[in-house]
Amino acid sequence: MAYGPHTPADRRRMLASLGMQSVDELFADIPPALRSTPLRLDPPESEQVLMGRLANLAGRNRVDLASFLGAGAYRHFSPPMVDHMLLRGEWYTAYTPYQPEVSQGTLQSIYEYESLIAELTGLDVVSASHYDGAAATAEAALMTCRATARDRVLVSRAVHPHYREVLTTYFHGAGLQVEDIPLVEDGPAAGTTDLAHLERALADADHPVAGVVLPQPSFYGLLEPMAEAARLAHAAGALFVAVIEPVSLAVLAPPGAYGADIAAGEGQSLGIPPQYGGPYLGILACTDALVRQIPGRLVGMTTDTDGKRAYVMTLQAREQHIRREKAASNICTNQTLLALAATVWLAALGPHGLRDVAALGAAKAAELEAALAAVGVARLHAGAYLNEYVVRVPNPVAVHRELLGNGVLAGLVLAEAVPDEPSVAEGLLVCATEVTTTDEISAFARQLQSALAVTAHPVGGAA
Amino acid sequence: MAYGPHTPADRRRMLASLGMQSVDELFADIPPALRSTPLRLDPPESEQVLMGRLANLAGRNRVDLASFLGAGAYRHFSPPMVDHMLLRGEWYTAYTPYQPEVSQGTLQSIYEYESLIAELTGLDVVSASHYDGAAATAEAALMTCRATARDRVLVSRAVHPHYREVLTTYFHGAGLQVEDIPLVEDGPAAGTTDLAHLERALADADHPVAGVVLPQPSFYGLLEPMAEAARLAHAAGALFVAVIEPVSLAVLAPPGAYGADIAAGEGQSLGIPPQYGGPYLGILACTDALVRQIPGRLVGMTTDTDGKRAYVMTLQAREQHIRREKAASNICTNQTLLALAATVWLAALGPHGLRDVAALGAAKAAELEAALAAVGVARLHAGAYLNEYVVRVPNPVAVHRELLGNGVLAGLVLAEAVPDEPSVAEGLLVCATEVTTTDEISAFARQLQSALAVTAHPVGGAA
Amino acid sequence: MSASGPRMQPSLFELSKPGRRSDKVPHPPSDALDRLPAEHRRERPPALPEVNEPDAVRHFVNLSQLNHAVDTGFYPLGSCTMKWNPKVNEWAARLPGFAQLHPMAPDAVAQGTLQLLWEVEQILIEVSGMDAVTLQPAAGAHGELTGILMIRAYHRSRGDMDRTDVLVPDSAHGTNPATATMAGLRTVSIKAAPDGGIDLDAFKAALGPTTAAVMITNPSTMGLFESRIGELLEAVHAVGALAYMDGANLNAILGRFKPGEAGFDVMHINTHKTFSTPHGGGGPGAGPVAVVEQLAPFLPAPRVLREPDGRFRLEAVGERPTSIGRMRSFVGSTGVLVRAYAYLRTHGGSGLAEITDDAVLAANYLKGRLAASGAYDIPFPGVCKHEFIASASSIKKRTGVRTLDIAKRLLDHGFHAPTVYFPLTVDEAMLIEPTETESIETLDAFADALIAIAQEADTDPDVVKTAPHTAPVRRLDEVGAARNPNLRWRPALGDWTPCPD
Amino acid sequence: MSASGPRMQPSLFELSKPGRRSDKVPHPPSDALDRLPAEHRRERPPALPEVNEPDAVRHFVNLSQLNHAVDTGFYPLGSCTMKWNPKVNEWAARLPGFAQLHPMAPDAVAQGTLQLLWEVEQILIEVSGMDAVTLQPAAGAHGELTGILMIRAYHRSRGDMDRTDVLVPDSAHGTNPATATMAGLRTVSIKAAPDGGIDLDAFKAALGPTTAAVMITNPSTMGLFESRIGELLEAVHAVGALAYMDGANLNAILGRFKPGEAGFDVMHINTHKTFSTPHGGGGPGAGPVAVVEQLAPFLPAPRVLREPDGRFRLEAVGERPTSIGRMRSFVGSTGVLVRAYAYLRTHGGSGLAEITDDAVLAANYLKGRLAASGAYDIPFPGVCKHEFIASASSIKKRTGVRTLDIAKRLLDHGFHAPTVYFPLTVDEAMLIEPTETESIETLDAFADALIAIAQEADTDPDVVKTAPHTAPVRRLDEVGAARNPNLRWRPALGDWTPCPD
Ligand SMILES: Cc1ncc(COP(=O)(O)O)c(C=O)c1O
Ligand SMILES: Cc1ncc(COP(=O)(O)O)c(C=O)c1O
Repeated sequence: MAYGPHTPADRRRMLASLGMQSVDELFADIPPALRSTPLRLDPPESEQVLMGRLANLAGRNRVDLASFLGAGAYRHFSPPMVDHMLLRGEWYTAYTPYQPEVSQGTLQSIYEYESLIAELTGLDVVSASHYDGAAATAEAALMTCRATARDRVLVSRAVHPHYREVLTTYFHGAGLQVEDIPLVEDGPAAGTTDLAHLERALADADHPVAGVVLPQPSFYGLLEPMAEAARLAHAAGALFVAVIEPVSLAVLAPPGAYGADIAAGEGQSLGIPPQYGGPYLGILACTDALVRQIPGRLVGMTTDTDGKRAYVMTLQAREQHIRREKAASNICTNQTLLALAATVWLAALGPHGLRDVAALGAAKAAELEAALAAVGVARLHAGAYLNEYVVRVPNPVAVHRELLGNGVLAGLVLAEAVPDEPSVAEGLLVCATEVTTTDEISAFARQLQSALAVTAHPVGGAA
Repeated sequence: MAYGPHTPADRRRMLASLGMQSVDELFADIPPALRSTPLRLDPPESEQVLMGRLANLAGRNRVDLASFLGAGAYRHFSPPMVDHMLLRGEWYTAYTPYQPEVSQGTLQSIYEYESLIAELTGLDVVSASHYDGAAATAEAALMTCRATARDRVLVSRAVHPHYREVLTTYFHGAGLQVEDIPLVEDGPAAGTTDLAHLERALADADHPVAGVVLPQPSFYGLLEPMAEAARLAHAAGALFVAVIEPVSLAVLAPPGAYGADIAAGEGQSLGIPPQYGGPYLGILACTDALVRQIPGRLVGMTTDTDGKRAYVMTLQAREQHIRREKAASNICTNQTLLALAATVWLAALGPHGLRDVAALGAAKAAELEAALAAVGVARLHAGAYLNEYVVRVPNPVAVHRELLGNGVLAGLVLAEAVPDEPSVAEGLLVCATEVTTTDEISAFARQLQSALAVTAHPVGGAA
Repeated sequence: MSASGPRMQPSLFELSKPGRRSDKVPHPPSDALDRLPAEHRRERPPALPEVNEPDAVRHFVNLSQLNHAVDTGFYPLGSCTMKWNPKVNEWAARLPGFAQLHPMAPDAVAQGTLQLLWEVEQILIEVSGMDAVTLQPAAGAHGELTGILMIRAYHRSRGDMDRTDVLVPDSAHGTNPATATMAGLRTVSIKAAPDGGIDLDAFKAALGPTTAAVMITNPSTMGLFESRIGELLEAVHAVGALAYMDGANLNAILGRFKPGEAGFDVMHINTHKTFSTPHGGGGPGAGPVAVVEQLAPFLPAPRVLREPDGRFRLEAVGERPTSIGRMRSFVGSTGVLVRAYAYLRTHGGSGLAEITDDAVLAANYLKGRLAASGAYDIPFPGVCKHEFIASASSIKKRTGVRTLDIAKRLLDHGFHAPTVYFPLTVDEAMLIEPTETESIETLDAFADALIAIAQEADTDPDVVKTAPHTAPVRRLDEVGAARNPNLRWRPALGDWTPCPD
Repeated sequence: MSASGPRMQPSLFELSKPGRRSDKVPHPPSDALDRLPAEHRRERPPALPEVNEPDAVRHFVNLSQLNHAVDTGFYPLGSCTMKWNPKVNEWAARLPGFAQLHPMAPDAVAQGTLQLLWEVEQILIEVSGMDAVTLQPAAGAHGELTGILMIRAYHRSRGDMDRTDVLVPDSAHGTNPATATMAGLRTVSIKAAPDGGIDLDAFKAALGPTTAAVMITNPSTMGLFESRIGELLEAVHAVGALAYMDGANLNAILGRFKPGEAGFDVMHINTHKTFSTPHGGGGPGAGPVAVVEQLAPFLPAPRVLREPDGRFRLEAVGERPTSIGRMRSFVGSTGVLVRAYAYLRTHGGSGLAEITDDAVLAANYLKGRLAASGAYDIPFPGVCKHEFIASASSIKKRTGVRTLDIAKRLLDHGFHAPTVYFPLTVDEAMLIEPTETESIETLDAFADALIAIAQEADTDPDVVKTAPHTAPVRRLDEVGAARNPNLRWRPALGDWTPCPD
């Protein structure tokens, strides 16, 4: 028996109370023609055997590499107190706080999450929570359509390609329009969003734009002209959506400061393990003006009948269980536990710790830039970055594979990840954070140097 | 700052309330001549750096070996729910339950521990808890002296050598006498306690014996003639102490059944990780008749003033904080959290799971015996065992070292561990449990075969 | 307030004091940010709370004790399947090989996770009776959207552009109609039959050339198996529409009914219901979607592929142009799926079937006890599946005590409340689902509590109407909360210190 | 009882039902035990509780919520140093390299742990001002016994066989005299001076050729630094005796006073007090003992040795015959020492000194607040170290409310009680130690609570005398518990099923 409590005697007693002999009688309502074939699956496994199987599978993943891969998911230091808190059953085995009187823990923690993200983004309203950064970005774009009653959004090609794909899936489904804003091709602004193009696209009076979506930092690690883009969007009556990375907000100007109406982004970097893609944390925040357009859960502070401070889910009239087909979104189950994880992580680090994390990432990234430059590998773009950027290498697919064999995960091969962006076809997107070590940086530079030597003088291989 | 909450302003406020300028004034009572030199220690370390250091140290221990080492500390399967419970701060950061009204969790768990061990040992009274199996055994021997007002105990040489050493340290300190009971030298009972010798030693009317101490199973893994030894002890007016291993009690006759007055032993095998020796769990149990002699904490069931069932520490008049120099022992801080660990582990496995663990160990040990016999390595003794025994190999020190180099930890070299027991000088003490795999057993046999081939035909080495 | 037990807590911001901290990361070089252009810099550090580890941990430990949770007690929550969350699954998800794997890691270094995902797909294919599975959706509603988008893409791929309607019973979960809207389709709501089941005639009348899909929850949100489902599915297919099954209630039919075999075309599975991944106070979950062969081309990208040599890989960007595209970043909520995998392996085929048998048995036993007591209305008296509806309709008429009051009074008895006022089609509904992991003693204690409260409604209705009395807080001012929303703490100016360097 | 918060629990045995289980290990072959001789077999399986994982975990989660703990609130427990238990230390102790290392593993595969132990020794040598350290003792009392046995062995090694007396102040912890007895020595109890300190004359009068040792707690159990300690140590050494320092109060003097420098010969250290290893509801701890050079030969075996090539090893069996022998099996409570090591490294030299400064500052601040209030007697009004004594003597005379009542009433205010009625030498004593990890807000709230209770003693003494009122249980029948001890659950016959095979 795995987890069930019923002894054979219990089952007999329950059946007897129903006047039944066999549990099959309880399934008499399934028409015989529809009854299932048996489950052709392996037999049950004891916990000890299962753990051996799982440890074996986990051991077949390589997580010991010197890794410079970021591209939307970042390794960060997480103090053990964070997971220690998350392991409390009172958090992770609780349900959605529909009975607030016995869910004040979850409710207060969500309120604190909302407050922390509001402070980081400089916005007023934060919903808790969305599936991931991509889904949150899509929801943000849908909000701009609802709020403006327009159906066209402009999305910078500097936004993470997965987010752009998801946005497109959602928009095509809903019959709405998405258009790309291309990148500047060369010069000091190369690789960032082309504002001239944006301005032109906004000027099309026949197709008024609901929202403009730009990232900060961009997928390519560059700092984008957010204030100017926001100004252009607003001038055309559109809303401005910033796709943010929350750790960077310790040191970068917050969306609220440059006029963004909505911020969306991936909260994974707030101490959530990479775990091959999820569960992550979709962040979505907006100004007060948009509070009734924002999808997802909102918790507010209130009082109980004794006047005691307490917390409760509020403004539920936006949600599917009340509004059904007229809801702001179909979201129901969300990422609450990850919002808690981010809250605990932020409490553990505090404002100074968070700034140190961001600053250490910048310092390590600069160290990496110098080390790679010393072996002849330079950045592809000229613009400012925080802790991630593109470097140019010849034959990046082969070089990347070669380094992987030698224990270095040399970032992301852009030719594979964004095949439709020829300007970066020779690029590796690399990243450093506070956990990157000098040893790892040297190994990367050393391996790169020898891989390039081989590529330059191939030994019996095709050039 | 590591963990302290005091900001410079807090410190100033506190000092001001005392009319002081500097914290140095609070240490004015230390005479200048006695003031300390500064602490010459490294500077503080951030958590991230510290974790790197610790991971590095831990990585220098080899815990990936195919291990056949037991000898008083055993690898067992521990369901994750056990550590999950232990990680709750309400358990591990609580103090001794001197305020029972806000410590019912700890108190009830201790009561349950007492009940479980009582049931396993077949005895009535269980104290919670002692430092380890050795200290518990020494306390058991001291109990026999207090209870009989005699000062001589007989201890089988089949008891774990560490326990015998500790017992000797305690007894010499207290001015009491310990005598060894030797092992039977040959025949079917070879390696077990020499009962003929015991009988003679008990017969010395001038030096009446307080207690007789035998293990079950013995250090050498053998099953001992406990019932007969108990009879002999009682016939001489002595008390009988069984040194037990609790997992084995799932299938072996319990001390209560063969007439032991006291059982002592190591609780580590109840799911506590080996962690290089501790913290472990000293088990001590006795008959009702000895309840006022037992040292250590006892928790009893009682009621509160509303008549509600509740738990409380009781019979504290045996303890040092009440009785001071007349106390049954000086023990104060004990191993409560480990008693909880054992309680959760036993609850997780239940009686059937515990029996399965014991039976699997026996099955694996038999499999090992056959595999080693197949490469010409036989047991040293003829007696029955549960899951541990001695095998004879020539040149055990060299063979053991050779296997270690090849990833096999070939048990314990008895020539090193018990140099004063020549009968086992060619012995390796080996053990198997439910976590031993068939692969590990084959590796052991294979490596042993090749090591012995080398030893038999040394290549350019001294024979 | 006692020295042990739940205590309401100040907010994190109230614990904050300038200068409080515990050093977690090393200090960066002081010039670390010098290259950051001034126009991109934040002017003022965010006023996040400054707390030290002890205060922060105590805060979260004490907050957590204010929660009811599966680990502390019973949740009879219909439609939510709040079953046991095994501890080994938490261990598994935290194995460094799983937890630390980067989502963009090359396939060559991710073989363990890729194999696990592939195996989960195979098991779900067998359980659902379908032909292919995507693990990408992050929750049930996300799976619904994925499924409906695939149905839409299927019709369009056949040039069938006018199918705009999705037929949904009015007892359906709110996510069903909301999903139809998100997929750009129109919800047609169909009234339930008087016996709680599908009104076949009403459905047939609504089916036609504009029907894209029907969305059926089976067993229904009343806990009833839709025994006319065979006929309905035929009618659906006859008009060229497809049938979506909301699989939230899968716990009731494992090994007894495979939707794919019966004729459904798509279904989602809530791992956080049927396969025990923890609810986390509201999430995360995962919402895998299973489809029949003809929908497989439309599955979101990337899929996990098994190569002839036994190695696993993800589809490359653009490899399968028929795909509806991505539904989220990266590959899926792998951490959740590791837990589900552990659960599936622990049970195996026979264990999964046992889950359903025990869940249905427990629900019928509990229903039987309440029915025998006469304390509550039981609108649908036959055999139920994993859950059933009780109603306080008569109690309300007699005493003025409402389902909401009974729900709150249950909190005083140490139980969470059932799902209330859902489905919307039953007056004063309580939807009760015990799951297979609650003992008969717990079921009896819960029945006793419900019966006792019904008596109390007669003898002392005010006690029920003003409940709860022993929870950390009393009933809340929800109207005030919505009227003047206070959605964030606003730190006072000066609540922060500049960074030390 | 509410759906969240503490609930008294049935016993594990009451949750048991024959046949309940969760499969944790595989089933053994059915002949696994056939070779076990009949006379050694257990006749009847032990009647351990049969519970499944959900019931077992809920049981322990709910039980845990009945506890007060550092992680939930403040423990002003004098002599116990209930400071913060950092979470990184729990992580460290669970690293597989540490946790899974067998205690008999050959040195070659244990270098990481051996180095760690050696480093801990070096740090403790520096902190204590002594010359050598053993990490073997499992707790403070165990360390005391180790230390006194070494002193005894030292005297004997010099042929000095008649030293049988251990001089102990009457304010000493109970373990001190109990230790002397266990070491076969006689306790001579010396009354404290009226100011709470050592009565130098009384000590001098008792010192003589039969004195083996004095045991001094410094700062004393009154929280006072023994400023006459220098003179006392001279007198002790002058008669050929040795001086043992009970280091339980080390938190008050880190970086300010090194016992070895000052002339003590032996001391123990409670890692579970000063170095933050968790108390675990009563244990485990560790009680390392530091000694001066001339006692080093007697240290328990085995010691950790550092070879010239930088490798580490344990002493072999019998390598150092002067040793007093083993005090326990294996090498020590390594899991505890890993935590202590993490703590020592986190703080470094400056952090350790800061601990002491903050701990002493907090104690004096709290003492100052109580003194200013006039609510309690403060028998020793000067500067204190890390703890201080307050007394309810006047309150008792005036109102009949005793220290015990005040302690219980504090539980209603959300605080644990201080250590009460210790030391035994002060009437109605409360020994209060805030430690360095409690914020000024907590200290103030605690002072406010104590002051409010003192007022209540005047205005409504019965409320205090019958406290606690909000804890999970009221005061307990301790007399009944001792008179008719119920020390174990007795399962009814038939409470077990035979093993399935
Ligand atoms: C019947 C039904 N359908 C759909 C859903 C939506 O699933 P999720 O909450 O995972 O998005 C739920 C869950 O609440 C449900 O009960
Ligand atoms: C002053 C003093 N000495 C000795 C001890 C005994 O230490 P332990 O409890 O670790 O055995 C204590 C602890 O309670 C103490 O406070």
